[in-house]
Amino acid sequence: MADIKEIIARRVAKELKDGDVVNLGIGLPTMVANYIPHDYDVTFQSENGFLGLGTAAEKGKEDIDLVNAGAQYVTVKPGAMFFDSATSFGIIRGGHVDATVLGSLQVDQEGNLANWIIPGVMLPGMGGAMDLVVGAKKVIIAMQHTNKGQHKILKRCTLPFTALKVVDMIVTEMAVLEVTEMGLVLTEINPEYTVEQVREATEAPLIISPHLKDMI
Amino acid sequence: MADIKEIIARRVAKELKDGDVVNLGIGLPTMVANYIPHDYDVTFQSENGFLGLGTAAEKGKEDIDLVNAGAQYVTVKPGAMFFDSATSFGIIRGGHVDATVLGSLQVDQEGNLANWIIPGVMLPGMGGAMDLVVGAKKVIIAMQHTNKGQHKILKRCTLPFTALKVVDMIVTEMAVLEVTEMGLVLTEINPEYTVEQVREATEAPLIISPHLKDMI
Amino acid sequence: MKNKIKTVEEAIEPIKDGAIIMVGGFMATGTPEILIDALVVKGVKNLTIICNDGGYPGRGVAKLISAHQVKTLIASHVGLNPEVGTQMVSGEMEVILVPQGTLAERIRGAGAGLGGFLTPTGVGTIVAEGKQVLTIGGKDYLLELPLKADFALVRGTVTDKKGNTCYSKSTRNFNPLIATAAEMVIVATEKIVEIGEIDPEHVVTSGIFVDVIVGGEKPWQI
Amino acid sequence: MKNKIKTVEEAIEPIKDGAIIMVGGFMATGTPEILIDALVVKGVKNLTIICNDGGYPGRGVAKLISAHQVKTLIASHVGLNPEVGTQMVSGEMEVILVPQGTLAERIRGAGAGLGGFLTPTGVGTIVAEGKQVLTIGGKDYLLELPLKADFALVRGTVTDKKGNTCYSKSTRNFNPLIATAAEMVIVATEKIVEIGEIDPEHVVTSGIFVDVIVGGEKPWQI
Repeated sequence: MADIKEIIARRVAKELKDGDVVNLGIGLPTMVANYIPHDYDVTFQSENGFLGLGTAAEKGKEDIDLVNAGAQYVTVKPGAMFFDSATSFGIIRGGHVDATVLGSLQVDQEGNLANWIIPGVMLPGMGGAMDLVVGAKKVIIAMQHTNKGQHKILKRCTLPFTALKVVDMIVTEMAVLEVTEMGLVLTEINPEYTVEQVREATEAPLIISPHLKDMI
Repeated sequence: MADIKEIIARRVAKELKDGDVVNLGIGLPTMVANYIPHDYDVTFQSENGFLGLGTAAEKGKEDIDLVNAGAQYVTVKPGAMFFDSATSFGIIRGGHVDATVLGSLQVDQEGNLANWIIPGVMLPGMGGAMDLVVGAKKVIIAMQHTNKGQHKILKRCTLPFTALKVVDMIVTEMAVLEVTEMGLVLTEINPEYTVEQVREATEAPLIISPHLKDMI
Repeated sequence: MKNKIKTVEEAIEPIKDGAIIMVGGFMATGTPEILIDALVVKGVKNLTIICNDGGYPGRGVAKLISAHQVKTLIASHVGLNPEVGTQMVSGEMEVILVPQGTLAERIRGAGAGLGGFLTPTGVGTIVAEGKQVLTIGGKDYLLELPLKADFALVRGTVTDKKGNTCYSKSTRNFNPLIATAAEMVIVATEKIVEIGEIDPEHVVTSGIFVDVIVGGEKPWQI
Repeated sequence: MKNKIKTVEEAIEPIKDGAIIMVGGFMATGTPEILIDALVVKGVKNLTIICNDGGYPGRGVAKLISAHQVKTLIASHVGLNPEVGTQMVSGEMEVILVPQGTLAERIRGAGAGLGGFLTPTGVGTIVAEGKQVLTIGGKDYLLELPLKADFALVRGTVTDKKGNTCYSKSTRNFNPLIATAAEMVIVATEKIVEIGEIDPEHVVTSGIFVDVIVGGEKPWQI
């Protein structure tokens, strides 16, 4: 079986369209950039202050003044632009980002998101996540389906919310789920799993799409 | 008797301090720039989008892309900066302009200002005036004392307000008036007029400063 | 990559009668005259124009007003265009006056996804009529709402093929703001350059905001 | 003209115990380290620090936190500095978490004279607690208030003797915003140049905002 992260990143990449402006979260979501077709013009936004994020900087060629939102040394592509944080979040909140891809602790059937705090355990702060999920046109959650067997896709989030009714799609190593008015719809499944296995790994009820297909 | 406009502009210029950021309105207020001591570093803001406004452009050397808020061709001084209109009014509203000098139709004893509309007669719009007078640290009205004998300095403005309780000082060809909690205080007088003449030319009651001096 | 460069006629093709259009410029400095001229030729009617001012005869949005194409004008100043007064008095055109800083901030707010903002400007004046007043820290503010448009007509000086744009001197004014607040953004520019020719530190309007680029905008002749 | 250039010690002299200080930087990229170092040496206590994040050990505002000089930290993210968690749990330091876009906009709003703004960010979350919710066009927004400080510690790359400043790449972040929102603004910069050497189109922070310029800020060494 292919690497779990690669499966997820590859599938998320297919959601991005030529010409899109995209913000990728730290960690797994960053890998999505590797799987976008080379003839696509996708502009990556880095919320710490630029459009036109390129690849990671080569070892030894780092520019100390140029980091992404994860504080990693990166490059920019031709046609980039630098700006301040108010401008950056104006772009985000103003709906000028076509898609944002983030990890999550929990998502629920209403598209509510909880990914920034575990009271008493982890309080890193929300950073730009709350703005990104209310502002981006499409919010894609890219994460492992469960936390070592513990449900993450719930009827109702138990952790404090990041935002309400914002998630459009959940991509895991097992499946692709779309958030609809009716609830979560299973639209694609990794052929290595059965629908029953996905159901068991998901607390929220699943509507099986009549067009259910393999997740490639 | 010296030119009325020159008297007013010269006196207003004395209110400006080394290091000040100043916005001058169109017309008479623009002349204030001519009377600032040469060793003073006063930065002029032009609300259409720059700091560091210089002199009018020489005939034949106009830069078509560089006009002041009165659409006149101008120059900028070394150390200038261009910006957009939201930034410009952020500077103005945010209290970063030390003084603004404007003409007016009416001012009253509470420092209320009416300078943008005569209903049924003149409706040019307020332009940036409403922002300037609420934002600038010091609001100086530079105008002729009366409109051909008709009172302009009133108990209460009769024209629609530009803003309430914003005027700090009124400079006319007859006198300098300061707006205080107690009302208008006559602090300086043009020696060509008597206190009685100033009183007659002013509808609002005047408090005569115990330190009344000549307006030079 | 999608080609954003179009002719003036192609660029304004989607603009129909009744459109809400933001236009850059301050007393026409920074107004994309070639787009205005094309709209006059096209003859679209009942436009709502959002612009700092009414231009002045023969320049900027004044040309649309003179051609009786404007139903509503939202501006901060109309004193230099006598035709505005005439059409206001006759009832042909509605004029909504907005303080300049409030106009700029309402457009920025729309582009930045804000639901509104509180400004001290206009408190106690006609501008406050019908608006909510909120008191914060003992001071009164008006709640002003964001302002969006169908189209933004932007005047650039240098634009790359992605749409990244720089403005010359005082032509900048409302242009970068309206570029963020309209469904379709058309930039008429003096010079089109290759991607990468503009230093990323100096771009003022990102290409992500720009839908259509038109070359051939010229400096006004004195 | 007043000379704004001072030594680091002169620059931070007015900063006393209990001061409210905004610091530029994003995970310390764009933080004026020489000013932070000087504050550590000076040993001022009970500071309120407003910064995007808590830095990370040995860099940025983390140095003030490790030296137990911070009473309150207002930031959007503190996950990369474990010391923040320790001092939060022990009750030594209060941490107020603010969404990054809201933090940036609150600082901008303070600098721009706004009484507040309406944002959709945080609606229905802990962030909304105690805040007024306004419904505009059927959508809920939080009323967020402006945020000011006594001092802003800004990191510039090139600064002229008036204080006009440019920033290199991603060091810009909060620096231009905090420069508008504090009583006293201190810029630590890499290079001081003569007035007129920076193109007026490329200045990011105007010298009118800058009270004190300190040279000698260095790029961080990897």
